[in-house]
Amino acid sequence: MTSSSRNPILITASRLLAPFIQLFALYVIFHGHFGPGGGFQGGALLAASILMLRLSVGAERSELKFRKSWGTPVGALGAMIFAGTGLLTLLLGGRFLEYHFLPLPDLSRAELHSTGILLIEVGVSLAVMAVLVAIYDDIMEGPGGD
Amino acid sequence: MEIEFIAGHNLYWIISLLLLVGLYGMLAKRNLVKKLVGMNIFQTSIILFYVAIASKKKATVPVIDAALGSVDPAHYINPLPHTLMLTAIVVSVATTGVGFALLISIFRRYGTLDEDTLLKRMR
Amino acid sequence: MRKISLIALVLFGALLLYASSGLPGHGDPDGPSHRERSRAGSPVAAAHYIRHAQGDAASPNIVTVVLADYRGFDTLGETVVVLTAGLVCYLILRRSP
Amino acid sequence: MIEANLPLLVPLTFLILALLIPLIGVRVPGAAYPLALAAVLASIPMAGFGLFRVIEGGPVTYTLGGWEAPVGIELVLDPLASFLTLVVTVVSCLVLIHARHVASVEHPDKRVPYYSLVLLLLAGFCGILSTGDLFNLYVFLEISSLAGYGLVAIGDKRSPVAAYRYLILGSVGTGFYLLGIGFIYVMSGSLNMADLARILPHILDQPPVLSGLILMVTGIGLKMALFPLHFWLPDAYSSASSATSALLAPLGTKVGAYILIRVLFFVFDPAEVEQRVPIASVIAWLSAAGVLYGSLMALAQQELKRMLAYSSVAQIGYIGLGLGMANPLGFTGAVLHILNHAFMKAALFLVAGNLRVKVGHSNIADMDQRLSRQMPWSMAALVVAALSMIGLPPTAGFFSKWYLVLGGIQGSDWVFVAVILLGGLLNAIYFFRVVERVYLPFRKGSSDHAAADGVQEVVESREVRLSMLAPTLVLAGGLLVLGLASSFLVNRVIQLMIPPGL
Amino acid sequence: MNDLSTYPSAVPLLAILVSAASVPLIGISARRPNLREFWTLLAAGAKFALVLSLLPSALVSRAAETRLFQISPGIDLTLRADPFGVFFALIASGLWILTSFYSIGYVRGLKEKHQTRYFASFALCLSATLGVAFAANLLTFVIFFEILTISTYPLVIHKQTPEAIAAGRKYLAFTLTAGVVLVAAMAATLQLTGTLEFQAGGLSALEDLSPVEVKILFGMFLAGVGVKAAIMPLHAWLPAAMAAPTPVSALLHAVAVVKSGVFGVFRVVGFVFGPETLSRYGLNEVMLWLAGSTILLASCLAFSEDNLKRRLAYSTVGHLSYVVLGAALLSPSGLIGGLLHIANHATMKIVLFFCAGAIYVNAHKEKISELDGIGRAMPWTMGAFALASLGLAGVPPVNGFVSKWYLGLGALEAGSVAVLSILLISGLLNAGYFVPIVYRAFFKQSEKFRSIGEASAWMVVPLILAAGLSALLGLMPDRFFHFFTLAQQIAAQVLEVSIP
Repeated sequence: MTSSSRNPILITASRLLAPFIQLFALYVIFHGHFGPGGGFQGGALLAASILMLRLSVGAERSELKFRKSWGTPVGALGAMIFAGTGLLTLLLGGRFLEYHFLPLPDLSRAELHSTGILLIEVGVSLAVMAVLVAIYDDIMEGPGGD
Repeated sequence: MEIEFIAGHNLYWIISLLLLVGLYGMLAKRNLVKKLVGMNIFQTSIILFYVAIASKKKATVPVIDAALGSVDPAHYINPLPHTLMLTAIVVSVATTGVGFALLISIFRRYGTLDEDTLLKRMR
Repeated sequence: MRKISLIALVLFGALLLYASSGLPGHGDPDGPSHRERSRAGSPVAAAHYIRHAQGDAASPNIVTVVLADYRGFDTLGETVVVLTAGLVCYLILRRSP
Repeated sequence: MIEANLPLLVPLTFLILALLIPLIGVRVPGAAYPLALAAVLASIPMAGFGLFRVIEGGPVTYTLGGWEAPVGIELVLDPLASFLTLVVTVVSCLVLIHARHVASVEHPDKRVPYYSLVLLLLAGFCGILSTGDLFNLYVFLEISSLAGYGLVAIGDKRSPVAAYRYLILGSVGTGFYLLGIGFIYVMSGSLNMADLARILPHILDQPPVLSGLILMVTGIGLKMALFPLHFWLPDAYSSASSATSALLAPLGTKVGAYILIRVLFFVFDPAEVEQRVPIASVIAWLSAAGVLYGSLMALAQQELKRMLAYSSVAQIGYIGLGLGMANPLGFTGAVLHILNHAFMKAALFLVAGNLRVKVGHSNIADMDQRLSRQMPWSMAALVVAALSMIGLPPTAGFFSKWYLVLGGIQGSDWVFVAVILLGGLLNAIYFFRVVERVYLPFRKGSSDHAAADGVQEVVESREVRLSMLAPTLVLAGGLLVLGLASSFLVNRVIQLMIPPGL
Repeated sequence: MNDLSTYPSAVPLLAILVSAASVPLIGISARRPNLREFWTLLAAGAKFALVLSLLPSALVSRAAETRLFQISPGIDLTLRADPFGVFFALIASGLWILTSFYSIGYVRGLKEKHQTRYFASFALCLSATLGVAFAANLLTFVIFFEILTISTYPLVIHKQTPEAIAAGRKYLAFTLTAGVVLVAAMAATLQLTGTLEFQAGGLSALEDLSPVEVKILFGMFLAGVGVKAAIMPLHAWLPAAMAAPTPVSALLHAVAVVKSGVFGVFRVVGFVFGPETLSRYGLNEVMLWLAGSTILLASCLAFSEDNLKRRLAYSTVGHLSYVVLGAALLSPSGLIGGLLHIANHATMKIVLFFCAGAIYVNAHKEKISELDGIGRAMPWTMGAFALASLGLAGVPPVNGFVSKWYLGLGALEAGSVAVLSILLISGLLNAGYFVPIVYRAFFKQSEKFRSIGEASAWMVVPLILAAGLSALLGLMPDRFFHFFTLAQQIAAQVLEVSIP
């Protein structure tokens, strides 16, 4: 995106809109329990909000929100949250992803499962968001490399 | 052929047609981007197929609704294909992303995305 | 190459037509994947999910429960697929820092 | 804890460390390689222990999340899966030791994503091997495929094009596979392999089930480069970086062959299927054609890696031939050939990598006698692997072909026997072409060359460093060991894998 | 006497391994030729001693057996020093000693390159040859047969001239194809009969097969071993392989490789199919005609060759078929004659090749037409040559006479006048192509060779020893190594009759 195409209306609108999109994304992630939604969808929305900023205010300034170099590490972190949840249950004597072994007291078996689902949805959304942004960043990078 | 059969199967035929369109795009188009578009059509029609087989007449989305009374599988459509397709969609997106990355890399090196020109320039 | 593609397409189309002749009608509630028991007597997953999802994971959204709990491993794989795509783009496109 | 989670261990190890590499690598890029190596090193004893347990106590199943199949996903470690897991881990370990230098020469600044993708590729492979669920297999297939596309794309100038072609055809393959699962799911309501094996006999006559099988087999055929669905392979393997092709060529197509075995012999009943659609026969005939085609094409290649790639097409033909015979001996031969070919091809691609690192090319026409003096050990490994490819005793290649021939005779398929043997001879031609180049004076004007050669010219050694040489030699030496141990393997391990339907 | 009893022993394995073990030793002492040659000689001596230690028990039909691990379900890698195996092993390992000495003189005399590779391959070849000799079943046999094929290749191409490389290709093309056919035949045998164990008198399970199956199987086996046995039309590699250094030709193309071929023919005839099966389907007739025509044709071709080594090669082709002929006669004397000819031809042909090599090293001559008067310059060499060539023509008292005599007896036993006449004619032909060489060497005058003398003692002594051995074996066929007794025993086992 060349800076000459920057338009104040676009910038303002997108900066205003972005938090709301992110809020909605959080809603989608957490509402996945009760209706359509979940980590992927929410993650995609989060990515959309960041990409919108990338497109409107330019890469440099939008990097304040999400750095380019964060893409893959945060993606790996998201996947790690997922795998770590499974690993945790495994280490606590259950099987991989057997959520009722999660170390949370006072929760019924079903609630533990519900919590586990929430945990991994968060992981998934992080991973999806970060990777989608990373793919965009890599694709938008100017010619070079070879 | 009975009307009922046609009515029950026309969706499959449409999906088959879409699958063929996608496959044709992947195999026969000379433009690499069009191949990728073909791939997307192909994968989307597979997703359509799964969604189609999940449907059940007189059933609703697989979110338990207390209004429907006791839980009876006949009331809800099959959730499994939907779940599978969530995965397949993501896979499709990921593949497309990788495809575009490759296309960019090809375009940077050869300056074209047309297969014939590309083959000439690769020599 | 183009001729071979066409032949492949025709064969593929014929196969799809042949297959569709045996598929249960669209929305047929009696399709094998919608039943409670399979032909071999084993429980069919879909019906089990509908019956037990809410009790198992305290969530009315069956798809979410299947996605993240019953078939959570698939979803882990799917997340990894996304990550893989990201890494591939990194590998192919990103310039050295 | 290790006991209880046996089937999960190897894929999970790869997965976790693959995720750790980008996390740690963002600060310490140098950690990427040690982490990757740690993963494969840790996975070998796990895989070995898994194989041991499976042989001693029978298949081990693991229900993920505690949900019994067919509700949940099930991992099944049976002799076939655990054996191939061990093969994958051992070969990948050797290749990875070798890769350190190659990768640091060929793409020094991409270590983090490179090794992470390598581990993801291996995680995909091992996941495919251990899963007992058709759709879960698809997911792991996609992980390994995507990682494979990416790894192929960094190599020489043409590699993105090869990778793109690989991607398109690979997507067709996985798409077909997915569609096939769909058809079978509609008719059975199950995705679990063991469950399906019980359900399918009741519904085998339904058109969608048969079409589903055909679609799946076609898709897998594309992934494993079964002739005539091989056309992505030569470009992909020859233009990828040496480290990548040494990893993909021995393992990638073998995992495809594993899926074919799993679906055709364990989920379906081959004898019952054969009465309705002659899939096994078609595979066998196509493979036979593939053996000849691959060998002839290899004969025409002027570049070592490309020749090896075409030779892979031929060798996959051997595996397909053994499977298509659909009898125990042919099956034994095919499984043994999966193992042997993994070792042979790994050794050969490592030699090609050594050549590229030290000589800068691997064109057959530009090789000459000096190589045998400069790199005596690498060239010795080349000779041993070539002998094995040809199928000469006591190398491993002889024994897999021996079982394949026995299988062909057991089924009275004389054409196949002839093809297997003829393929060996063609192998001999194209490998001796290379060996002659490397060991004998160049033909043109060689009479005066021979005269001038009277004085032994002193050639400085250009042998590769130990970290590259050792894996090459271990693989080549392994071929001799595997040859002598083949009967032990067949009796103690492969015998247990033979599917009940054969 | 007919029943073979076995006892476990590691000696057959050791006999094979001793030369294989010398390969790395030869390799690491590449820079110290004397030490390297010492290893060769040590291995050769040890090998011969080990084989010789197996002789006494073989003479009383007790075979040492090494049963190693399984190589295919139901089939062990088994080595068994039965009389036939010991017979062949004795010849090969005994002559290796002579050849080793000779080789040292030869390669040093010519300042050959790649001497290390040469000696290492040679040692490996001998290991494989003994493996062929001691193999107790077909699979073991084929494995060593193929190792022999491969380890001979570096020797064939040793000179690295275009001719040598072309010869190497031809050699591989023939032998690898044959190996493939052999593997197929073996696999078919295993499937049809369930066993690959060699059995004197043939596998009994073959009787259940249909005639067509037996005929096809036999054809495949004959083609498989016939290449190394140089039965026409599968002989073309042998004259080409004469591009190799002369000691290689001497040992490998007169003893180890080609004799492995005829050994294989004998194994197939006597221990796989058995006389009964062969004569029932008339297969021995086929062999008779093949061998007979090979003898005559090869002798005629030998006439037209001016190159000494190539003439010897064609002579080898002919004489190998004597052995095949003996096997095909399926009569006691025929078998004994054929077997004895394995030993006798080996000693005589090795002399001839040694002579050719000595001439080449000293006078750099390869063509017969250039040898006028060389007998004066190299009297010992050419004297031995004369002796051996007379022996090959069947003139008593050299050992060639003994085997031909028994072959003739065998022909009479089998009632085949045609074979007898072939033997007679070929004897004349043999004389016809050898005598002119001797005549030229001793009676034509030429000044060319005035300046040269005998070759080095490294070469002349083994040469004379071999010639002496030939003469002694002719006079006393059963002396030293009991070749005659062994041959009798083998024939008795194969024919399942007792021979006085």
